[in-house]
Amino acid sequence: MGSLQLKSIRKTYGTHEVLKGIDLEVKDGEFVIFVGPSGCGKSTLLRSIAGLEDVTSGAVVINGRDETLTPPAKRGIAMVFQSYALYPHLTVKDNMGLGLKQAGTAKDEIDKRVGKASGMLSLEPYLARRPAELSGGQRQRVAIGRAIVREPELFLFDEPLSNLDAALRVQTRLEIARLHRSLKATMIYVTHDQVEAMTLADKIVVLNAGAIEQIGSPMELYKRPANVFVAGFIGSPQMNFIAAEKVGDHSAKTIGVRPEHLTLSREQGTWVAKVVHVEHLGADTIIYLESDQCGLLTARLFGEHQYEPDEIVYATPDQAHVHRFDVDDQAIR
Amino acid sequence: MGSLQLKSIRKTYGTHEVLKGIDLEVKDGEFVIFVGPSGCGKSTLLRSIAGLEDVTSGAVVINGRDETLTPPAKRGIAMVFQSYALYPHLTVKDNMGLGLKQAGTAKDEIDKRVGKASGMLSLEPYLARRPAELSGGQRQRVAIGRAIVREPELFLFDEPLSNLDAALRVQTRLEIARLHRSLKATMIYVTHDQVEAMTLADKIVVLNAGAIEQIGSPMELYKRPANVFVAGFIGSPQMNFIAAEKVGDHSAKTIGVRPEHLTLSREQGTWVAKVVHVEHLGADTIIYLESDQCGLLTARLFGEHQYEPDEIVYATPDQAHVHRFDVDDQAIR
Amino acid sequence: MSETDNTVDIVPIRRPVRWHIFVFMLPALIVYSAVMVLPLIETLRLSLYNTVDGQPAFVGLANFKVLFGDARWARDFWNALVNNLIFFAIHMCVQNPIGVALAALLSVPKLRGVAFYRTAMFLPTLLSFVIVGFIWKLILSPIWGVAPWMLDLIGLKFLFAPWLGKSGSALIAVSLISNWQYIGIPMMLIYAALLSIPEEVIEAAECDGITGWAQFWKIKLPLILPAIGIISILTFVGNFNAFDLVYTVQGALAGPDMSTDILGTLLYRTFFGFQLQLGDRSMGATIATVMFLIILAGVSLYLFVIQRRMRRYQF
Amino acid sequence: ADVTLTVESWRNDDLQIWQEKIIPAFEAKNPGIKIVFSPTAPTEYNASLNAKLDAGSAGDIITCRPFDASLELFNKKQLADITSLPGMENFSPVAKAAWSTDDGKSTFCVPMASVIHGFIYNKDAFDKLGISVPKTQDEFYAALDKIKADGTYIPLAMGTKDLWEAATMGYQNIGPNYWKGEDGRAALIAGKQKLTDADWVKPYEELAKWKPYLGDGFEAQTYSDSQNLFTLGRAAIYPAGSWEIALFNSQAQFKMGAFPPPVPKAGDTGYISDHPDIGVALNAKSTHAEEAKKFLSWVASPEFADIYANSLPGFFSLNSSPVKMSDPLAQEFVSWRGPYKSTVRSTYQILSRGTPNLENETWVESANVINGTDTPAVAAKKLQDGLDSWYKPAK
Amino acid sequence: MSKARTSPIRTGLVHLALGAYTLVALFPVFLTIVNSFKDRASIFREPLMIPTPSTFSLVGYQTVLGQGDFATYFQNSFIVTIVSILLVLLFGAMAAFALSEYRFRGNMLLGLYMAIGIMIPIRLGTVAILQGMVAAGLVNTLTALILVYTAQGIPLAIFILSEFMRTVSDDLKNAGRIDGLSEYAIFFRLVLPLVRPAMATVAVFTMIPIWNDLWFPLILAPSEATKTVTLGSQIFIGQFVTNWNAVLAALSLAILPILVLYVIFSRQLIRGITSGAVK
Ligand SMILES: Nc1ncnc2c1ncn2[C@@H]1O[C@H](COP(=O)(O)OP(=O)(O)OP(=O)(O)O)[C@@H](O)[C@H]1O
Ligand SMILES: Nc1ncnc2c1ncn2[C@@H]1O[C@H](COP(=O)(O)OP(=O)(O)OP(=O)(O)O)[C@@H](O)[C@H]1O
Ligand SMILES: [Mg+2]
Ligand SMILES: [Mg+2]
Repeated sequence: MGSLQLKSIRKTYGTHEVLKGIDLEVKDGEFVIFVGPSGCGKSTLLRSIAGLEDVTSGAVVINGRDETLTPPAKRGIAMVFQSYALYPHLTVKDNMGLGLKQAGTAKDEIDKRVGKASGMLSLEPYLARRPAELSGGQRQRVAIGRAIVREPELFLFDEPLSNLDAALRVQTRLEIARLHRSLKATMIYVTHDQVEAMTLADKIVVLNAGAIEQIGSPMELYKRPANVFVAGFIGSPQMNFIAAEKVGDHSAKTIGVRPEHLTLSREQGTWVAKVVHVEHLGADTIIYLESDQCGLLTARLFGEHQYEPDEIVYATPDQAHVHRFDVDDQAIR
Repeated sequence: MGSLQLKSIRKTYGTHEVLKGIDLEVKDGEFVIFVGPSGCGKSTLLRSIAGLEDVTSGAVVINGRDETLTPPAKRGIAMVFQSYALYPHLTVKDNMGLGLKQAGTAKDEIDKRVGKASGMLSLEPYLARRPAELSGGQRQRVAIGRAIVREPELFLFDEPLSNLDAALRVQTRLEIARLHRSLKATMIYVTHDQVEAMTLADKIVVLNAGAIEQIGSPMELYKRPANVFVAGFIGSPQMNFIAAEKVGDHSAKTIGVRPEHLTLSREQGTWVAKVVHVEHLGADTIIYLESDQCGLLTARLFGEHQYEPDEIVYATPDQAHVHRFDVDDQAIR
Repeated sequence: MSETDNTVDIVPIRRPVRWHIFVFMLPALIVYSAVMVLPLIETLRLSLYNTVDGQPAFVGLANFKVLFGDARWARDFWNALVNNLIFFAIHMCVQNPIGVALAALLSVPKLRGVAFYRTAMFLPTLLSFVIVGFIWKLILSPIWGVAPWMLDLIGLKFLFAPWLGKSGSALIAVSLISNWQYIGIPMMLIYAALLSIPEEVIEAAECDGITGWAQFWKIKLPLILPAIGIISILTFVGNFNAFDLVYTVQGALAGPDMSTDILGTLLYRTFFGFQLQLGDRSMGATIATVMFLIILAGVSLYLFVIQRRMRRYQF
Repeated sequence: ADVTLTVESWRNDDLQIWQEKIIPAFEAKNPGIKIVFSPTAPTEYNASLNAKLDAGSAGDIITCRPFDASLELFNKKQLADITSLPGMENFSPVAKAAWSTDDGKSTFCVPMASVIHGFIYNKDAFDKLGISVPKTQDEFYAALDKIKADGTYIPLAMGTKDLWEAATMGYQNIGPNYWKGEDGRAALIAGKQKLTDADWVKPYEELAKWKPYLGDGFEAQTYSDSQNLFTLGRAAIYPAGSWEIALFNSQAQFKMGAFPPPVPKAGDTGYISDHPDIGVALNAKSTHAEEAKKFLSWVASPEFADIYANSLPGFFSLNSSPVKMSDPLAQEFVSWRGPYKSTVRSTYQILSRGTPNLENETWVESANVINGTDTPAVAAKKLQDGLDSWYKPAK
Repeated sequence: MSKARTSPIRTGLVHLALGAYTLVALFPVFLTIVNSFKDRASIFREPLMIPTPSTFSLVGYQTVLGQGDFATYFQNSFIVTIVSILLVLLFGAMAAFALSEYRFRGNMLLGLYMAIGIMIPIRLGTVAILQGMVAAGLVNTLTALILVYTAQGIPLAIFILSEFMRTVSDDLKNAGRIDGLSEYAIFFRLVLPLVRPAMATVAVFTMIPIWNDLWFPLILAPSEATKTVTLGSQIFIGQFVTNWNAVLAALSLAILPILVLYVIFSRQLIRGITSGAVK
């Protein structure tokens, strides 16, 4: 029902090539997340799928039909815009209901669905307000609500939770997951939040500068990043990269160790280092180290730990989780 | 230099009271972060400090002078707007430089500062573009750049990093921290990101429905939340709340245990529960449990762990980290 | 906010026929073409005809030759054109800046009484020419006039002159009356444009220390430039078609000594005739055609050069 | 059913008289015919009438301007030939001249009224200052000087703002005395005289002399300003047309008198401008031609002449049968018809057919001469040059 | 009450400037109305004076109301003006949307074609228009006037509205498209409400020349039943005697309805503010 194929999509603005040939297959009912650095073309790709952007070349195939030239209204999609794009002259309720009204849905049904969506997104008190009277997070929720009331087969979300607080974010994330299960709709989702990406996605697509770096399940990307870029991009704090020769490994150019795969000890270990800075997050402690041998290292420890700047510690990588990359920055498997 | 006092600030929109008497003291050079649920009034408070919003009652005292009626331009502040609010007709460079130009800063100096800021924010390639040609994250960075080039005594940031990817986010966060140290400016910062709040803040202000719930250092809030609201709001995933009587504790109404303070074991433990759902984040594993005794529980384990739904496990709270709340939801110390 | 830049033409991939474009255009096209364009073309066509031996005959460009070649026609025409340029220049230098300034003042946030001011300032625009002509003639009249009386009050009576009756000042006086009457138009348009600038951008400017005059100059003005373009071109078109005010204030002969004759009055006199002068449709149409070409040149310049270069910002 | 005839006219001023007197009088005699008098503001009349005639939506009865404007309509076959209409015999060829073809063979309008130029003066002022009515040019200026010296009154109520005032009330008013009325006019049309000849320049020289006697700021003084100045008693002499009589009678609070344009020297023959002004015609496309002709015949009758001339003192009937008028001022004007030789305005017949239009130029130049913008000689030369550019009387 | 963003001095200066210009704008209008209540002599003798018992006169109004059926004239003016405005707004906005929203071949030329109408005075086409109306049997109907005014107003409406429609955010229209709104729905439900200030402006600009027009009522619909106020007032403008009392009275009366229309439309200006639409 909601399958999607992108065939070497290219998009240029003037001379600036924003999408450099994207090929992608999304199966019906899949939850696909696009991640990538700011400006890498995620929104542009999403807009191309929606038909809002005329692609320079390539084809968008939805449900097996080439829809490259179909107007957005006919593609049966719903989209949450990064910029919200709420209708400023309509109330929250009408913002959500307009699409349904347009489709001729019965009034009760509209009310029911809007009621449900606004309940889910804690928007009930604001139904009669206009967007200008809402806070940033409330606007974003209205934008989400507007998409979900329509229950289409293909959802496109562009950073839908970026303005929500942690609690609401978790809650909304769970709602979206539930929606995905209950509607069996295909969802394509852009986010820069690692937790969202890891928890929601069936498949993560890592984009960089308009091209796909790797496609895979969350754990695949975490455990077996195809290259330095993906390794560095997935996981926060970022993976530590160490010039391989410095640590005596000559079969690789770079080795990578995630902060959570470093153990610290005051007594002994592989690399000696000096504590530079400590961040206490409550549940975790992030320790920044400076080592003569490996340069800057980040370690992430569970729970609270007391280390003081300038203390000397030993860091030991978990050998089972060391990543190795060749001169082309590709992973060595 | 950049001290700030808010004296029972109230703000109503029509009959809707958005700020219900905010008292706050910010010392010169402090880094204060406002957190709170979406729509609780963070932006409104920030805008009141800036002078963009006329408060209904109360006083804004900057550097000891009552500036409640001073126009924004004369308050010596810089602000990053949640909605960016870039000048659409100016290039990135001019967007950042306009305020300085207006203040009569020499051209070299402007170029120098803009150059520095854009380097810091990786905006160099876009200096000649206009906002419409930028991605969401790029726009947000321009908005940050525009504020920091002015080097005022008081910075107001409204969710400045919400559209940035993880890597850039960490990087920008560190830049802001460095800026704070080097300029010795006072910064007031709104975010919904726990990590940002925990790592940047000297002092976190938790707002809820227009009132302050608690003010304190990050670890203070994490370790000694004053009430159920703060306990639930700080920390992600949220603290588990258990009706005290269910677990035989009659000196409190509710007890709270953070997910990271639950240990799981297949063999033995305090509470027996069934695994409902498992989220693998790579560095952590979040396990959702259903227990007859305590209802829904969330546990967060460091690293990777294999649990299957429907498995029966035992959860044991770390007694040193159990929080207890009375009937008024206030913490019992 | 985002912006469409019209200069970048996206190469459309073969699209299906977009019928809605026809539907959107059709009603306007039909009414406009049938009731306006066809009759006007019919009229402009007359510029290629003239009466030869009592019969209408095709004469090619002969009428234009007469208009520019015959010393009298040419004198009248150039006189009117020069006057018209002055008329236009005065509008551009007085009416539009004042209109923009008033709109800027009206849009000062949280100002009381805006509705009153706006209505009051727009009132002259609502008046018919008959009233405007009458009342200003009365005000400026040396005999009954309010103007001399008021100048007298402040001891400046000697400054007074029968402005409308002197060839040196009549054109300026009429232009100023016209400015007075029409200032509401640029004011309204600019006001509407100013209103659509997002509040947050202005707030950002306030925080940046860009306030008052600088804010208008550096933030608002660039954002309302398209509206200023519109008022300029409307002023241009309006001034080169103007006629009624001169006609009611100075008469069809645009006295004294033709000093207020503009293309519009010349055209009407020629086309419809006046007093004993019989209407000369052919020469009238010839003048109309020339005027049309002048205005067309201006509008094309605007549409194809200025408007295309002008950046628009979406809010 | 009744036939309704629509009368197109520029005479708004007459609306009431038509509705209260003329139409009832006609309808009483002609049951089955209804008349609607539908006047247009005079400035719009020619243009709108032409458009309506061209499109075929004009009324049945058309009010005619004198001379070329109507001739043109007749030539375009928009006005019917009514040479043989019953009642036309009531008019002399001179009266019909304004609405006949150049050869005088066809007439297309029933003449209704003419207007006479002269000067109306404030009798009270004259009495107070001990001025007697001037007969000659010298007496005229003497009177003006005396009024000016006294200072109570503006000597002459005339402005140049509206241009036509200067031309019609000034130039056409005093001109016939210098160009010798019809003789000069005919000679000009025949090409035997030129506007630069002394006879034609002289009126301008006289006009130029008026300047000091006009009110302050006369350059911006409009026609209605002049009327008001005079009727409010602030001016002593008003260069007039007879049409002012009705208004002045109702407005002025003082006694008035009139005198014809002063002759250059005592004993010279006096000329007056007695100018046919209004006629009525039949729209050639009228669907009720028969009824319309009935109406026109009635307009040609003495009965109409009587109603019209008495309701509108100052508009003198052109009907051969004399009309008894009750208004003293009107009587005074009409009394000049005997001793003075009548002529029509010099620019109206034939000479204003081309471009530049002599009448329009005359307006402009008359104002210029009074304003001092042009000397009389220059003004005359401009007029003649304009005329020469299209008028070739020899042909 | 003083506010952070509005200093009393600045506000005072703004009021001063606006007040000063308001005086300039209103003074002649005030004179007109004051004089419409005076007798003819004092209009000219003391144009500045407020009517005193001795100069007060309603003769102008009496003449106006006694002459012809001014109630009908007002009704005609109203019908013609309002219907024309509605049609101009509808047709003009539709065309403006097509021209500003879609790129298609000939877009520019079509735009230029639609602009021709503001370049030649429509009066020149009178004869052909009148002939057309005669042929269609529309002479002396309000329909004829409405047609002409609609045609006359469309070019300006397109010109102004298309400029304003370009400032409506693409994201917003796109959101509508995604929502399944047809192009028509996007036009009627999203774009039209958002350009309300511009629509109000166009309505006002269209309204003035229609209300004050003399020419077409004179040519196309001079009959008693179809006369408009302005045409009705022209009755008082004569060849030699202009009845200024009546003209002033009639035209003062005519200001009122158009003023009401203006106030109605200019309200719309304020309502349609679009801030907070898109971030
Ligand atoms: N103009 C307005 N009229 C009425 N209510 C408003 C207006 N602006 C904001 N509000 C309400 O005020 C409350 C506080 O808004 P504010 O923008 O300060 O929230 P916030 O804490 O910044 O939320 P978020 O994290 O979602 O940005 C919200 O509930 C919002 O709906
Ligand atoms: N109209 C335009 N003209 C030129 N370049 C553009 C235009 N719109 C976007 N770009 C550029 O295209 C690139 C991709 O933009 P896009 O919005 O797809 O990024 P993104 O991946 O969504 O980033 P973010 O996470 O910051 O939202 C960016 O570098 C941006 O600067
Ligand atoms: Mg994006
Ligand atoms: Mg906010």
